[in-house]
Amino acid sequence: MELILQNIWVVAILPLFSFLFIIIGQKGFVHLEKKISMYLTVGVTFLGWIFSVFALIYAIQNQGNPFQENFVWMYSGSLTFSMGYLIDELSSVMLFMVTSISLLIQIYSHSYMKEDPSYHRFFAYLSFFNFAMIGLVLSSNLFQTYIFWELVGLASYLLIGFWYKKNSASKAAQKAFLVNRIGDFGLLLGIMGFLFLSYNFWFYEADVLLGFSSLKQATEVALVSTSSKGFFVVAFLMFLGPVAKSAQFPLHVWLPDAMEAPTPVSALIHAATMVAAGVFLTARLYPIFILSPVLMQLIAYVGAITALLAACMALVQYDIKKALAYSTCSQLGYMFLALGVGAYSAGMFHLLIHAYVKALLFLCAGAVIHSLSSQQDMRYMGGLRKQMPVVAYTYLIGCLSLSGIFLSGFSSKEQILSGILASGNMFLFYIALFTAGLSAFYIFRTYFMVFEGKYKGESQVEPVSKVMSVPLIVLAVPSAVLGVLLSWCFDDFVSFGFHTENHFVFLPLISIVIALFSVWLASIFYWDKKKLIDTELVKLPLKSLHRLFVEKFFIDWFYDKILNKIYAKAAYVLSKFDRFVVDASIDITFQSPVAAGKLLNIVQHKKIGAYILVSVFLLVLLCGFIMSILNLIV
Amino acid sequence: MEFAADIKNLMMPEIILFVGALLLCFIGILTDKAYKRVFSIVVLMLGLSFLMCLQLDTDTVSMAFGGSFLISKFTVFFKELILAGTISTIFLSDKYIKQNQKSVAEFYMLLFVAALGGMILVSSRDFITMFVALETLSISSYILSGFIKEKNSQEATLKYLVTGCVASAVILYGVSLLYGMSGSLRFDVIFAAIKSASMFNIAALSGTLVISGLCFKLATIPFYNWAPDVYEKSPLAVSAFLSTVSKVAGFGIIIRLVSELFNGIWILYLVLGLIALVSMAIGNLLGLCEENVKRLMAYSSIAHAGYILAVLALGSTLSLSSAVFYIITYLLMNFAAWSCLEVLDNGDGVTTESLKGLAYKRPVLAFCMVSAFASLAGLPIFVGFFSKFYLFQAIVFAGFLLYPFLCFVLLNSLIALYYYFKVIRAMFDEQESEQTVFWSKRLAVVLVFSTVMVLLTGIFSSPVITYSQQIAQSQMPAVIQYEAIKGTYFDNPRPISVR
Amino acid sequence: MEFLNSAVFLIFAAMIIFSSVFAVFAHKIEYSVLSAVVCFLSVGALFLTLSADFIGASQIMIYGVGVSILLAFAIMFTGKDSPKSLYLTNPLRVFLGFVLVLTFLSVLIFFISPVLDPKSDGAFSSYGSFAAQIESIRQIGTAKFIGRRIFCDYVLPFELLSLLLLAGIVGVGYLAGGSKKDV
Amino acid sequence: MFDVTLIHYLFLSAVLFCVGLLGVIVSRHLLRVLISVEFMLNAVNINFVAFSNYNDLIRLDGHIMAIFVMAIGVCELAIGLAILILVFRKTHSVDADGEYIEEEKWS
Repeated sequence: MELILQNIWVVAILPLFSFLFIIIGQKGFVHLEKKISMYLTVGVTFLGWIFSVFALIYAIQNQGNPFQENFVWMYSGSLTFSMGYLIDELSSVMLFMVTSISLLIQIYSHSYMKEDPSYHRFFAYLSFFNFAMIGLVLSSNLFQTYIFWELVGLASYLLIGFWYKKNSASKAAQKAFLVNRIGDFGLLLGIMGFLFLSYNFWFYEADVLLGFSSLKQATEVALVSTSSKGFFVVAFLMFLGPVAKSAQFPLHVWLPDAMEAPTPVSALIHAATMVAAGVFLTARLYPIFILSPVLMQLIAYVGAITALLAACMALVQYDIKKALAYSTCSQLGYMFLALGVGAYSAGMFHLLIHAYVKALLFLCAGAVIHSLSSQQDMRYMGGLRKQMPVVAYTYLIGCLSLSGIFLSGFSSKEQILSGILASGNMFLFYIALFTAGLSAFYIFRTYFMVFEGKYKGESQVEPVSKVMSVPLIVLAVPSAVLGVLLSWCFDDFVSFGFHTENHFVFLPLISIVIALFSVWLASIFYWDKKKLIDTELVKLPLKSLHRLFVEKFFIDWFYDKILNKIYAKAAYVLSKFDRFVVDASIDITFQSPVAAGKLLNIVQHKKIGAYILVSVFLLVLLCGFIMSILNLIV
Repeated sequence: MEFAADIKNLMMPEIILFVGALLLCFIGILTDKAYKRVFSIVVLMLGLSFLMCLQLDTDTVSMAFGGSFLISKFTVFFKELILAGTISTIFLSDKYIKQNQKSVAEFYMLLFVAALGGMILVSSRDFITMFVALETLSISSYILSGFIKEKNSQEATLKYLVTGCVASAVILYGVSLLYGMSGSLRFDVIFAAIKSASMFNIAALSGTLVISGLCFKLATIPFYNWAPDVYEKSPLAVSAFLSTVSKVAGFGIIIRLVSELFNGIWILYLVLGLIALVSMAIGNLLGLCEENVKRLMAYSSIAHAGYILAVLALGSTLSLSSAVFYIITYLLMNFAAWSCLEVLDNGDGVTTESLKGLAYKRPVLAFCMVSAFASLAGLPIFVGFFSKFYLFQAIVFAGFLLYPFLCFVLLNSLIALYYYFKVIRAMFDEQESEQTVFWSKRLAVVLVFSTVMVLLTGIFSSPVITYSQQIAQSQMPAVIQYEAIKGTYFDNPRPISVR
Repeated sequence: MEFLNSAVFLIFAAMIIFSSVFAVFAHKIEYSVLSAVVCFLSVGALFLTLSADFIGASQIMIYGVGVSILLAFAIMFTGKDSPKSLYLTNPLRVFLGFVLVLTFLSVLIFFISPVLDPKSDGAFSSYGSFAAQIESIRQIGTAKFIGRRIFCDYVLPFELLSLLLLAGIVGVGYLAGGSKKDV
Repeated sequence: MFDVTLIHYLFLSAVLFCVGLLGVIVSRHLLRVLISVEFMLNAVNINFVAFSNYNDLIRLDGHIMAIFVMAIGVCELAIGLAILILVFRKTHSVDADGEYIEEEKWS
């Protein structure tokens, strides 16, 4: 046990090696046998999964007694930056989740990407993502977290722009990268500010710089050294990182566009793991955030707004992946809402359940898209239940779970709702309840449009391969039962020192009733209608609302038009400045060394006597230097 | 008896090399066909010598030959570096040896003699030993650099020789003045004489002369001119040897001289700083217009020696440790680069033109090359970044008065980026040019080992920096903390503790 | 005696300087070598005035005999080249060389000249004691003492020197011995 | 006349050293370059022996150094001559600024 835990860094390092191996041998030895990169990636991830099981067992056995090991990575003056790994309840759960989902998705991708010419590159990137994500989960201090945070962003960028020849894909990748930069920059500033505030603690008392295990004491030190406003600013900056990475309002705009990536990537990175890293980091930084009540309120409201807006936008999407992406946004908002009102373990529980459910849904969507030869528009689907029953039933399980009807999602959602209720903020509670209804509506909307009714598309429906359906079935199991199994004990396992005990008797009943009502409503609108109901919906007084949803609340428009205009003006001025001042000066500064080098090259004339002449000149220079100094000083 | 025991205990590495050199001399006389067998003997001997270095007791400072030979942690460390570099050179010279099988024993013998000279140089404690060891290193380097007889490499060798002779005459002039002041050639006696007698000026002059002359070994100003020609024309393994092992020996003796002998002459730190600044500027500027990669390596090595001297000029433990770290990493990076070039060199030299399209044709080799050059340029995740980082850090911690100095060094490393990137960019050029490559197992060993080390120490640099801190600490009693702001530079120098 | 001492010094100093300058600026390389030999011999003689009998003798033997023969052989090898074309380099470099070397000389003299000042004690002062040994040196010469010193204290550089000379022989043999292809 | 003291020897050696340095810079004949180097070494030897005579007649370090300098100087000279002969064989010239070294003529 000890041995395994001590060597758990292998889990993070091995994917890096497999990445390097595949990238280097991409055109050489790997190319000979196509499956070699898949076997390598999957094997490494499988190993990681086994390790994660042990880590989980350790964490269950030793609650409140995390295992951590650190080594010095570099010295910077009086500070030493460490690298290390920390295995506690949170990270072991995350590690298990990440490795298991990514294992299944990698198996799935083999079938999905079979015909793609860049098969090896895909697996190399997946390995790289695994390296970064596992490193992020295991990291023992904030500094290391930041490094892997950036690496995860890089992996996401690479994978969104995987089909980089497609214009939209490369644009989406850029957008994701740019939006994430805002958050990352905020996070970096926040970390630096926090380090600055609690410098004395890290310098004199802690052994690991910015270590998570001593974050609590450091926060107390930081609180003493500044006003509550200053502390809020630092914590807010740190919170910007999770906001961007988890696609929360107002930085959520990148996530729907990120669906340009291959579907397995959407499932793995932009639904299950990476976007959840924001929630994970918020949970890690909980000792800091919880001491700033204003920020906690902010987190809750950001979560609530995102949950509501994203759910509304998901109502009107015709692209199946985009609908799921908005759903992801919405669910992540739910988690932030939970964290914001103090329902720590409920939020993490929802994170776990949602990861499996959303991975399942995405993989099903991917299977549908794959067999309809890349058709993503739901208006050209329908009635696929008969052609692909496995996909349909697993998707149904996912839908039920997500909308909180008895399956896993029910327990996590119910915990969140009761947590909000316990906090006493009824406004947020109503929003959450309303959003729960909306989510049941939109997810069954997709189900009905895709799997029920008649087939409206033109292309041939290809059967789903077995390699694809196995991960679906495997994922359906935790999606269905995990919540029920864990609902009684997760609260004790992953918690932040307090529990939300208040169980309102009618709450489960209310939420289930609302969900069932929504499903019924969705079935009215979307089940087996010959012509699309939306056209009629538009004629209703809801027209303007519909427009609002379709236009994504004009957020993208706002960014595009307003910001772009201001930005373009500024950029124009700056470009002039750039051309006539910066460029010119750079040209001069660049040309001058080159000219100096050429001049020196003339002196470098390759003759013995001249060499010695130069040497004597320099010697005389040195002697003159010491003479001048001596005459001045002595 | 004690004398013999001393020698046996303390000088085993040198004795092995001595015996090896004699043996190789006989082999060279007796037979011309020793190519295959002699390699293993040579590597075995060097390895044995390395092991002997490792088992030396370095916790205490000990001496042999009446105090003219010093064994301390610091000197033994430099000996290990020299031996490791020599072993790498021997692996690297495989291609040359295959082409000139008849002169293999002579070649190895001269390498042995040069390494022996370097080893005795770093642990010498009087000027006679130092001078003889220095000349041993130099003269065998002269011969080695002219070892290709078929091509026009002799002019370069002659330049090297004449420059070297002038440099050693300059050193000797400085030494003679020191001798005149103190009446002895022993470091400790001269140190005491400098302290007691009020001959600061002449000590400063002679120190400047000695250090300038030793800069010939480092290829920094005033004697830097020979480096490009010699690196270009001599066998590539010899260029690698000159740019690494011979420099390491030079650094070893300069650090020891500055810390043990010229301890009280603060002006020499300024001289070192000036030498560093000018030589990094010259190296980097000359590198800008260079197309031949071997010559480029020479300019780069001039600049790198400048960086190391710059950090030595600060004279604190921190700076010494970062200098030691820089030397270690410099060795690794240079061997990575040279072994790539050796693989690529088809006899006409490697130019940026001939590197075009390498990344597409031979990605592995290009990867090694990129990592070596990016590391030399000081980019992150490669070890060169950390050596630069610690260098800048040492300068920052030396006080805000040195910020202009820091800016200059930063500017220089920025300029240097350009020519390293020129090489890297050429490899990714779409136009492909013909490249014939040469692989051999021995060459691949150096290439893979140094590249892996460059990457590995780039990610985990802390063990190496901890080790170099220990080395610096062991030399610390002789190094004076540089207190730039107070102005009381070296009022209380501590003489080295000798048992 | 005093007069003789200074006269001898002056004569040899003048010979050294003149012959060395002539060796550098002579039109023909033969003259140059000859005057260099004169210079070496004068230096040897100068050593004798400094009660350095062993060094003086070595100087005369090594430089006056060995080196001059070596140089003579070198001239014989390379004598076909017309000597007049190889006189001096281009005037600019000669001028710059003069300027720089004179500057360097003045720097050296600037630093050395405090020795002239009789008040500067300590640095270059004589030891005074050990009169007996100095007396014996004056009588039987320095060879015995030098030998003892070399074989006791400086045996390490001596041994290293032997290896160095061996390496030099091997190297010269390899370099000048004609490439093995030709044979 | 005057008293011959240490300083005279030092001046003499400084002058000889600089003449050697000048010779290295201005000579075109390679042989002369090598001879000039020997002048420099001889100058240093004068320094050593003079200092030894005035300062250190007990341990004779200067004398020993002079012997080593002589040996090594001759060794360097021999190697220089060997290379010179090699150069001569290739190019039939012993010009230090020769055209064979490079085409560009720098004044």
